[in-house]
Amino acid sequence: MSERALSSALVPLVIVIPLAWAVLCLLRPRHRPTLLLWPGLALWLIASGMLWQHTASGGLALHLLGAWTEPLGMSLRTDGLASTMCLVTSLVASACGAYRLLTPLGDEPSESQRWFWPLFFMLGAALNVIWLAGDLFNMYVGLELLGLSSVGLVAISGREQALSAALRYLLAALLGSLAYLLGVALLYAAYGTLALSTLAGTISADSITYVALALITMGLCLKTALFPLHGWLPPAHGVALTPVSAMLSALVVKASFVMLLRIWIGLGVGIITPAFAQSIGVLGAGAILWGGWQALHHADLKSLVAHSTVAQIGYLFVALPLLMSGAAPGLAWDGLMLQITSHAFAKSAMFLSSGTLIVAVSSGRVESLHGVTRHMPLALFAFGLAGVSLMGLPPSGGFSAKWLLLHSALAGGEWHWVVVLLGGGLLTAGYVFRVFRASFVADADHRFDKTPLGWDVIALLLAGASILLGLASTPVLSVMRIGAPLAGLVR
Amino acid sequence: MSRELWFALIGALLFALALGAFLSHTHLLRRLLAFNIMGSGSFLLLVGLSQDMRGPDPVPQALVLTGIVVAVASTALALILLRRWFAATGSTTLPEDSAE
Amino acid sequence: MRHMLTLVFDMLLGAGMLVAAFGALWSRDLFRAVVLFVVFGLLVAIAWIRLQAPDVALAEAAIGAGLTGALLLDAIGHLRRGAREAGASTANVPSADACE
Amino acid sequence: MTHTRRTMAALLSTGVAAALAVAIFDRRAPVTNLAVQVRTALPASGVEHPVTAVLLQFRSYDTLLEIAVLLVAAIIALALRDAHAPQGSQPNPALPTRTPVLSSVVRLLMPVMIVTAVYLLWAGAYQPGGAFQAGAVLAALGVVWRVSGRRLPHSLLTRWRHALLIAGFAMFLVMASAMLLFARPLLAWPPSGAKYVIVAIESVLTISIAAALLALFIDAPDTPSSGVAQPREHP
Repeated sequence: MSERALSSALVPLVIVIPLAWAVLCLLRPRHRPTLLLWPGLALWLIASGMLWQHTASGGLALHLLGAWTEPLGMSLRTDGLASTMCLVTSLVASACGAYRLLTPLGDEPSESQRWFWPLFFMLGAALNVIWLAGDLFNMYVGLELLGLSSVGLVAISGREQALSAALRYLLAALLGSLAYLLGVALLYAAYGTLALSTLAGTISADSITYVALALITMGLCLKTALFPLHGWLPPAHGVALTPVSAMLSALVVKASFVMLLRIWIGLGVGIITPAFAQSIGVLGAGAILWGGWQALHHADLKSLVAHSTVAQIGYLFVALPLLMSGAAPGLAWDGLMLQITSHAFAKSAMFLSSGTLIVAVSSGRVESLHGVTRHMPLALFAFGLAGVSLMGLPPSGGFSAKWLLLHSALAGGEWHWVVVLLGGGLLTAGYVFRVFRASFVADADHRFDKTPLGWDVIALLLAGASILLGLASTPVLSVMRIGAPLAGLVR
Repeated sequence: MSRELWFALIGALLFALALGAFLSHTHLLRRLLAFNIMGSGSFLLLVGLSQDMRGPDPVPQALVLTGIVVAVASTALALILLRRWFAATGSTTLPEDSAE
Repeated sequence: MRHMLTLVFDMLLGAGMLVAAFGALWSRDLFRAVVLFVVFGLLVAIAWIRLQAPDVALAEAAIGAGLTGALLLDAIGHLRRGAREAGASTANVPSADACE
Repeated sequence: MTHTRRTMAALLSTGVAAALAVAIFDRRAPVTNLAVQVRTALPASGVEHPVTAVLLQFRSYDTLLEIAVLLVAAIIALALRDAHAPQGSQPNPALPTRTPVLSSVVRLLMPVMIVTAVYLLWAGAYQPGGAFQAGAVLAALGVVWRVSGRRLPHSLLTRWRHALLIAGFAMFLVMASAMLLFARPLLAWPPSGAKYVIVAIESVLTISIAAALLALFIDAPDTPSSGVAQPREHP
């Protein structure tokens, strides 16, 4: 087999491997098929790593599915964003999977034990489908696969609140994807194609395009839980099993955002007017402030972290106007890319360490964390490191992301974004320190349950990755720029 | 107005009508009915508008087939969750909505 | 003449779809709403034939109207039985809502 | 509150209707015409019916993922069934509505529906029909069977169900990735044997689609006779 052929087979592997493991886990629905799972996670990591390496050295690539060419057929597109997201997905998913494998099953309901893994791998496959998609309808199917497996993972934790959270999540997801689908229907009727690459060349600024774009944007904003459409997120992310919460917050909400980004950029700056982009940015600003404010006031630790996700999503949307109509779109792109990746690592670290703390003190409330400083230093340290990145303190990936966004805003003299970015940082500091303040209270009476050391190691690794992204942002960003249509964005 | 355009228009009206019902109702079963009608509306719009003045197009028809299967899977899943929620609490609305 | 007839048929079909959908979305009795939904599904299947999409018509009749309708009817029966067991006298949400 | 909600809903609904109306009437003929492209590529696809060609050749990737969606829904149904009956008891095999009339109707319907399903599957290669419609008819048969109050064969519900459910997706996935070994893209069927591959996939898919739809129907948790809803009677 030639070198060229091997590399072209690499691209679909990141989808085939998780799908295959979903089937394998179904064939032997044991509670914990360890011998099956470790090789699966390892293979997935290796394939993603090689794919990233391939993109880093070889650049943009297309894998023609069924050997048919677009727009009749479909293809997998590996640009820098797609390959990096595949890599981040495999890293975060493996960490969450390993966390799950180290979890003592105890008295957890049996359905969450038996059926976790097939859904877990389906979720991973769906994410990779979306990162690699270049076709509007394919994105829809990927989004549905992602939505249903997420809802399933939320529901199987079995408790009553999980059911209502899952239902609410499902209804929001269904409404969001229908709005998206209707937009896609209009675009197909107007342009006769579903391939973004074909669409980009023929798009024109008429009213059907605008209506389609508005529907797509609304649907995807609902799916990404952009303020004020975020109501479904905190219950679902708060009630799920800890590794599930981590995957949902770190990866799943990004999928619909990346779709929106691809569609906006694909349609080009001529279609997305500055006012449109600005109004989306304003909602992002609302998310940063509202999510941060809510996180300051929630008694429940996982709710606090979930609201922090609402706020951090806001940064992604604030980056959009800077990207589409700002003076320095290159800086905004870099900042956006770093925000997506560093938040993935930081938020998964934060959820996993929160889960560890909750198990240790046998309570989900922030006030129950008394004395944690002394007894659970590693988990708290991981939480703190993740917090540093979310706040945007140097030298973390979150810092570089926010710094780049700040510079992009300053370049165009858009001071209002600067205020929002700084205010968001302050709010984040507020809720992270809230957890620390509770943990410093000495409480001799408190009992602490033992937690696996592996849990702390995993959370620390993820938190470390989010810091490392700040120190080594240059190589990552140079890959993520591959295939980014930055030239088209500069006016 | 051609036949295709007429059915596309009906599809658009169905979508809007059902959207209103989806947002107004709190009863989960009614919201599911609305979801399904919204789906049918967007499918009609897709095929009707794509085939207007162009004749039959197998691509949107295939998309609709896929969409129908996805819709029935989602509906069935929602019904299963609803039944369990009802069995656990005796309620057919979400807690946030019934509080109103 | 023939053209006129098909025109009238399409008009009536579209209007019928809107009426059935409206009934499915807003009728007070939930059982009746679901029955109207199944009728709606069958009308949509006819619309698919008019749009020269026989594949979709088959799928819509079998899945959209048939299976989804059966699922919804089954769920209603379930909700009603549940509400009866819970007792109508307790005057809480389920009995009032499920049988509405 | 309900009033505000309804007003908002009505406003949004009207807005969407207006926007769609504007969009529908402002439209020009597109540059790309996929219908023509499908017609041109049809001879190379191995099937004669264009919709089947789109589903299992040009956009087979979508179909693969769609089967995955169906599988995920069925998995969740199974998972929540387990939660409801943790002892692994048989999932409510019969409804209490058994009537002689319905029973005889079912006996009559069964062969008709099976024949219809096989016909739909076979016809899909060159005229309307295919795995989805055939699978739906088979599933409908199961539904009618159950609604009539009959028991489904026990082994079908326990031992074989898993295999039937997974077979379609598993086979599709194996076929799709097999060509990767020969340095061909994912989902590239062998050029000479495309027709047979597609027929094989569709046949197995029919069974799995039926199994998945049936799982979604049968595994819906039933009313708890002594469930949580009862304590409310005696507060």
